[in-house]
Amino acid sequence: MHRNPPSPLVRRLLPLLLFASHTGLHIMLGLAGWIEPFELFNLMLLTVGAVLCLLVLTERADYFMGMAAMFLIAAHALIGHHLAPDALTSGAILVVNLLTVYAGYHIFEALPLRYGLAFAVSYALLFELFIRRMSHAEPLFMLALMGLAATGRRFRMLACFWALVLAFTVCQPYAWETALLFLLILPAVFSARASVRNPVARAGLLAGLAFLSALMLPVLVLILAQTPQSIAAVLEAPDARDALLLTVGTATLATLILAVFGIPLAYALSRLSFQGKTLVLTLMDVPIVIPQSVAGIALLMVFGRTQPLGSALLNQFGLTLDGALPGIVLAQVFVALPFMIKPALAAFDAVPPSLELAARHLGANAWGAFGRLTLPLAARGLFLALVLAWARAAGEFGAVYFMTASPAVAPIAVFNRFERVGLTETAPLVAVILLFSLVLFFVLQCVARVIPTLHAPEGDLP
Amino acid sequence: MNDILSAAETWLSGAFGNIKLVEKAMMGLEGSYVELLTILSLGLLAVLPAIVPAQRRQRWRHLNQAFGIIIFIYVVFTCLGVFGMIRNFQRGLSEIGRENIVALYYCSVPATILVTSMLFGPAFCGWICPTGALQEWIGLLTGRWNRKRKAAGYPFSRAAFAAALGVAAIFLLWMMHLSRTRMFFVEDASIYWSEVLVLIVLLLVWNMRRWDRPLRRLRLLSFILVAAASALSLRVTSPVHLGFAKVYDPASLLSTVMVILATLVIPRVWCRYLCPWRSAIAWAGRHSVRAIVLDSAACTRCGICDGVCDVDAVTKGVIDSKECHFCMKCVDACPHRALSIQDDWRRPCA
Amino acid sequence: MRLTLFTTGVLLTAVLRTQADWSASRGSAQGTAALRWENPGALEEWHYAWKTQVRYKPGLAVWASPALALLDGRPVAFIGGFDQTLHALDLSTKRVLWRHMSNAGISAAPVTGEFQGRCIVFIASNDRTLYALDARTGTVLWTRELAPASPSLGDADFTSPLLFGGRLYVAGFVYDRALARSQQRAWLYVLDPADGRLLQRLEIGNGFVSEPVGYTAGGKTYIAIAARKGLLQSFAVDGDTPQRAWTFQMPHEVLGAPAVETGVPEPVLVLGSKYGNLIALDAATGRERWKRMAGNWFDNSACIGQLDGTNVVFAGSHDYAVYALRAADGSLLWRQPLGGEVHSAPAFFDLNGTPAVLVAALDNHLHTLDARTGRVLTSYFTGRPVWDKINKGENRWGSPVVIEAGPSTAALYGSFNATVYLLPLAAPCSLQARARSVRGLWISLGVVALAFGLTLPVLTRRT
Amino acid sequence: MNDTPALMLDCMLHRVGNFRLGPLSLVIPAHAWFMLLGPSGSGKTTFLRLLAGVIPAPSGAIRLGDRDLGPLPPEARRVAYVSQHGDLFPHLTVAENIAFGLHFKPLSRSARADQVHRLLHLFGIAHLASRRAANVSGGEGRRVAIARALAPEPALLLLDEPFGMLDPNGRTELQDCLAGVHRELGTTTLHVTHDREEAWTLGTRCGVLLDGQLVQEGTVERVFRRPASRAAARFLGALNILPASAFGGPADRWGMLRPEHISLAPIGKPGTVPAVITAIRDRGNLVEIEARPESGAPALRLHADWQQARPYQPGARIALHWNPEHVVVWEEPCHE
Repeated sequence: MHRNPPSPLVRRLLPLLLFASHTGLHIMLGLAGWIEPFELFNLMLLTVGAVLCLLVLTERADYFMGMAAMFLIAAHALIGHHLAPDALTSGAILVVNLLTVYAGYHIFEALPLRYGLAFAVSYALLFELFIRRMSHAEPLFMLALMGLAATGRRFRMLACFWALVLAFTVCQPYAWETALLFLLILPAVFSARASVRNPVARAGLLAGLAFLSALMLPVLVLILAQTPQSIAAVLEAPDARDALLLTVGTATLATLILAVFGIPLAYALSRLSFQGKTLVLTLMDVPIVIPQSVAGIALLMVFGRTQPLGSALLNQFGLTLDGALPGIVLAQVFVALPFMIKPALAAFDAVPPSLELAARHLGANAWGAFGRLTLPLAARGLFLALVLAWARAAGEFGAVYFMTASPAVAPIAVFNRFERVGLTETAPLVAVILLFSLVLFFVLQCVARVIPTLHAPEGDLP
Repeated sequence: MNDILSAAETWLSGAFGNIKLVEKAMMGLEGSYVELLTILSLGLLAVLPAIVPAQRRQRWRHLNQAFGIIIFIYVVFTCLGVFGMIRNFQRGLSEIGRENIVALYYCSVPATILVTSMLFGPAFCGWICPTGALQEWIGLLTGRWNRKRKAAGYPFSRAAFAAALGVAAIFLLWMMHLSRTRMFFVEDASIYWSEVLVLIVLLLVWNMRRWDRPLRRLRLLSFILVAAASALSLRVTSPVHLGFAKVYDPASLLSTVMVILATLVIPRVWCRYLCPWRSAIAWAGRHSVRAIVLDSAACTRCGICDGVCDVDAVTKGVIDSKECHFCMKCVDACPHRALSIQDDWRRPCA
Repeated sequence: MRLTLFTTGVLLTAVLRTQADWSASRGSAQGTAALRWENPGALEEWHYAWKTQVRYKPGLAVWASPALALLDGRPVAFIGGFDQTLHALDLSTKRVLWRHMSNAGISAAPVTGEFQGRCIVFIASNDRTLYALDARTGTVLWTRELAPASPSLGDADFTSPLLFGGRLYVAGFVYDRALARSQQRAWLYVLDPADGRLLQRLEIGNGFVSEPVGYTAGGKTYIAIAARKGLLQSFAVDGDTPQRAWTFQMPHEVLGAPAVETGVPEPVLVLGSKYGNLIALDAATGRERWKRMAGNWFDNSACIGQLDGTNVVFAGSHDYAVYALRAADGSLLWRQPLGGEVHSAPAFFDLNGTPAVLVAALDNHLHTLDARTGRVLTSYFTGRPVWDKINKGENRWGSPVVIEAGPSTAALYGSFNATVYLLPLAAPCSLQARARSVRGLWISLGVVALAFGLTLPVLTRRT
Repeated sequence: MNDTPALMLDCMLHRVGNFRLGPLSLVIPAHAWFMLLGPSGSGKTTFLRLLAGVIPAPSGAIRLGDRDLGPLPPEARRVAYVSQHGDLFPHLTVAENIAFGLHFKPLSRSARADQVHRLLHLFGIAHLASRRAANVSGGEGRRVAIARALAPEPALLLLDEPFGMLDPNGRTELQDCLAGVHRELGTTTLHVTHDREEAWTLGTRCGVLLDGQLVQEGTVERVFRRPASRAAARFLGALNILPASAFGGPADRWGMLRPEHISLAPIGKPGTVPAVITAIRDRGNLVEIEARPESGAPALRLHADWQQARPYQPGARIALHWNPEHVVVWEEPCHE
């Protein structure tokens, strides 16, 4: 983009013409009552125009910039106050427009054409967005133009700028959340590198991250909406605290039960083949397949205190399930079962039987080989299975609700609170649960990294 | 064609539906000239460094700083306080689409500062910032002594250490007084920042060469803390906003005095180690179009530029863009004209 | 049938016993803003946030002070906000009785009053209209547009009404772009509370004005009203038309309304100014009795409470402190600094046997102070302000009010975060803030020093 | 070392589907390195697994010294088995891998450490001791696997193609290493492979397993010099498997003459066979010459060193000479 220098005649003529038309229109429009001819602001603009004209003629100012400034000044002086709400606003927009022209001119001149086009399109879009769509949001328009001028010369910065603009206008109710997500996505997309240029993969990354962000939005919204005080208040409320403690306790108990019975079963399924193995594997999925409420009813049909088995348990062992703590654990065990068995099975499958055999040849008996070899090797998988099962047990609502609605575990407490006092009061409790889970997951991920795997850690290669 | 346009129109109005939240859309800026003056004056002040003649640049700069102080005290006082600007930026962004004027009001100062820094270099620090000007001018009192100390490689001196201990003692006594006279909250961050300032001064006077560079990283920590506090809606008070806030705030007065005392011992101590905005401006400045460029053929490595720099951003002509305040003292001091200010629109992002 | 009749009878008597006390903006001329509830039931903590679907996202609503009333023996609060709506909240059952929407933001407190056997809520909205609503149902009894519509009108600001001596007084100021700055006029309107007929209109200044305060002094009744620009005027209202009794020019702008002693033969009228001094005048003659300086300006009205038989003036100042001064001579009883500018008018009440003062400060807290010593009893976090310290919203701050009910004494406060808080003051409350003692300050300083020391190795590691 | 027993198999038989392994009768003397050669699918690995106790043998007896291994579970057999893949435990370090088998023996901690230390040095892998087993290279992995197998001092070591998938240099190094270890420890070893070179380098005794049958057993030299059948000879890579008449033997039998036993002689010398060179192939360290006797018999292949072969070109006439004693003739009918 190199402009051709205009011929000397045009160089002389154009600024004069521009200034003459400014003055002429100023007089004519002043006579017609369109503008105040003797208003200080308008006179000031006229003077500045004259000074600029002189500067351009004596070649002390850049020709293009000087002409552009003169044109902008004339336009704003003559019609600006009718487009903008008042003269002051028009003046402010004039200043920002001058900045935009300055930046735009240099971008057109110094950078490849696509940058200039992106700049121009951005300007048009900002105009559309702030002046037309938002019906004269001049203050924002000015802010945005300043941002555009500062970021227009790098696509990466421009993308960040647009991310902010869109987050704070179009995505307005969730401005901060979307801004956060955009600013997570953009660096990822811009820093993505492949050995061979691969636009398909990049588009896939962009689309995938956008999709993921949309899913993550509610979580972010929920967390960002809370103040530390409201969260502290929730933690101090006895009902919420009891519910949280109860959830942690029962879910841990349920996970322990599942570990004791599920891990051996998973090992057996992994190492043995027997008749009806497929059936057993299918049965594992039942708690996933059936709705939670159905699971609750089903459990109640058998373990309810009026039902034969439930009453037998009550009479023989004094054990009540429904409406009591064991009921919660039972329901949680039921729904978390597949989340325990399936990953555990996968973990055991990942340990080759030949390794066990090698251990046997080295003198380990079957128990020793399991304890010293298979268990440590499957540990990470088993750990994740435990975490999944725990999370599922702690998060169970339907089945637990039918078995034991009170004392309430956290999901039920959330529901009760929502029923009683509505969304605003419930949000902090939910945020606390969410934060707790996120922190827990983070810690567990860190723990899981320490547990050895079958695969070599990367930094330790010979 | 018209069908397509109207379909696009319909889609757009659906997609941009949220924008209709604007309530006082037609309200002009009449009566809220403050925001506009902010933008205009800050913009002007930021452009000035490029316009003023090189002969008397430093005198112009001091004039600019004086204007900066006036602007910040009489025009934009409510947006101010170095911490308040971060908080208000956040608040202003939150107001977009609801109260656009308020949004502009809160965002104008920080946005102008960042934008001018990205275009014209981090000149805000050296040419406008009233806190910087205050420190620079106070620092003139002990400037000769500090320059000598700097030339000697910052030796550990008993006198300086005694002075620092004196600063610490004043801080403690003042705290004793304050703790009896008013209630303190977590939000009264200025006292914590001044406390850290006192500790920094002690550490630096003990061994400046060892601690100077590492401690500068505290700026980022400072920024993160203030941003986090603003996200948590804690109304942290800022250390040196005394003159600008029109509010009687004893904690702020204390910290202002602490900064003034500390800057006698170490020039520009607040900017160097604690100013949260400095990290943002340095980031913007590294992406800036304008930069001070060294002509290494002309440079004789004489080290004169090192001596004039208040913030130790130059070493033998090489400028650390993270530290540079764009005061251009080094440009003016160079006897060989090896340093020059250049605009480069293709400059890659650092 | 008989039961129904009986119940109706009981209800009717209950209605008739509605506290007539709250016919001024802070309950009475003394501005104590406390309503006594004689047969208290339980008052639970309540955070009431309402989101209009139409105009605003929740958040940007500066709530004015609430008004209280006892309806059917239960405390009910009325509060309006910049969401343009007046809310009637049943505090004991935590239910919204009704809402009424006007056409502009409401920045003044409503006033409840008993008139012709029914309990009425009067509210002046910034749509230049005065509304009279039935307190129990929210039915509009009448409306009166106070300033005629004109294309040149700018923002309007109407004050709390005052139901006094069978007449309704309300002041207001509407900026008229067609007029020069010196020609702007504020008016005091006198209306008939029965049908809203405008009886009279008096010019009272050329800017914002405070709400009118009615009092008796020397056997005569007066209305006092302070203009923002500092002109304090008093009108004698015994006759058919208010007669200007005296005027007093305050040394600087005034942000609150006057507070007047009641039940004493020569009451004082107290008003603070932006000059930072609190001036007490003789309410009957307007002569200055005493004046006292604070560290910064007074943001709001003072309140006068009776402490062990003597009247004491409580006022919060912009210098973060609350002042307690003897009404008779202005001698300082105590001064208690808080964590932020005290922007609210204090409420004076009896906290389960202890006289106490409740103020809201810009440190985002409500503070309960012991009225005798000024010691901070408890602080309550009332949320993040969405609109603090901005010049444009500063002309009237909302203040808390109190339901005095022994162990279930509770404060009601419309916070800047668009939530109305009902907070039990004598019982545990989830918003109770941690006490910040002098020792706490030193400990936190130690923690900061420790953290700084711990940061050092991290800082040096990568060099 | 003295208690190392011999392995005795008696009519051991194993059937999987149509495949039949055995009946095998075999004695491997103590301290021997027995190479079991056989092509893929001949049942070598199955044989090892039978011995290791992974699969129980349905009939016949397996005795290690005076112990009958038949009913014992793998861990009680004192038989170490190193599979083709090594099967290192990836989560343990090399030293921990080696020590693994020692945990099941009543040893003191220091004795255990001594044993590990000794093996690490014996196999020259002391520098790897603290590295994760998942991160060692192929050749190192084999060493670790064998060291680990030897750590509990087994009575019998079973190696299943330990040099598979190693590059030639690594293979040579590992062979030398194993030879040294065997000299040091003297563990009776049964080494299964299909590589004839290994048998020469390492083995003291050798057997050939074809289609589940042990067709020949004896010292390595004997097996290679005098294969028991044409199939065995073919597997062992023998050249010049021809009707015996080609070597002057009986016409209806198959015979074999190893190329190194054929030598070049001056033309016309009595007792030689005149022939014409049909091809010369340079095999690197020696030259293979293919020559067709002028009698019209099938072409014979012989090995000559490079110096010897230089004067000859294809088509040149030469004379071949061999000692008739070296001709192997099998009782297999040959129908020409």
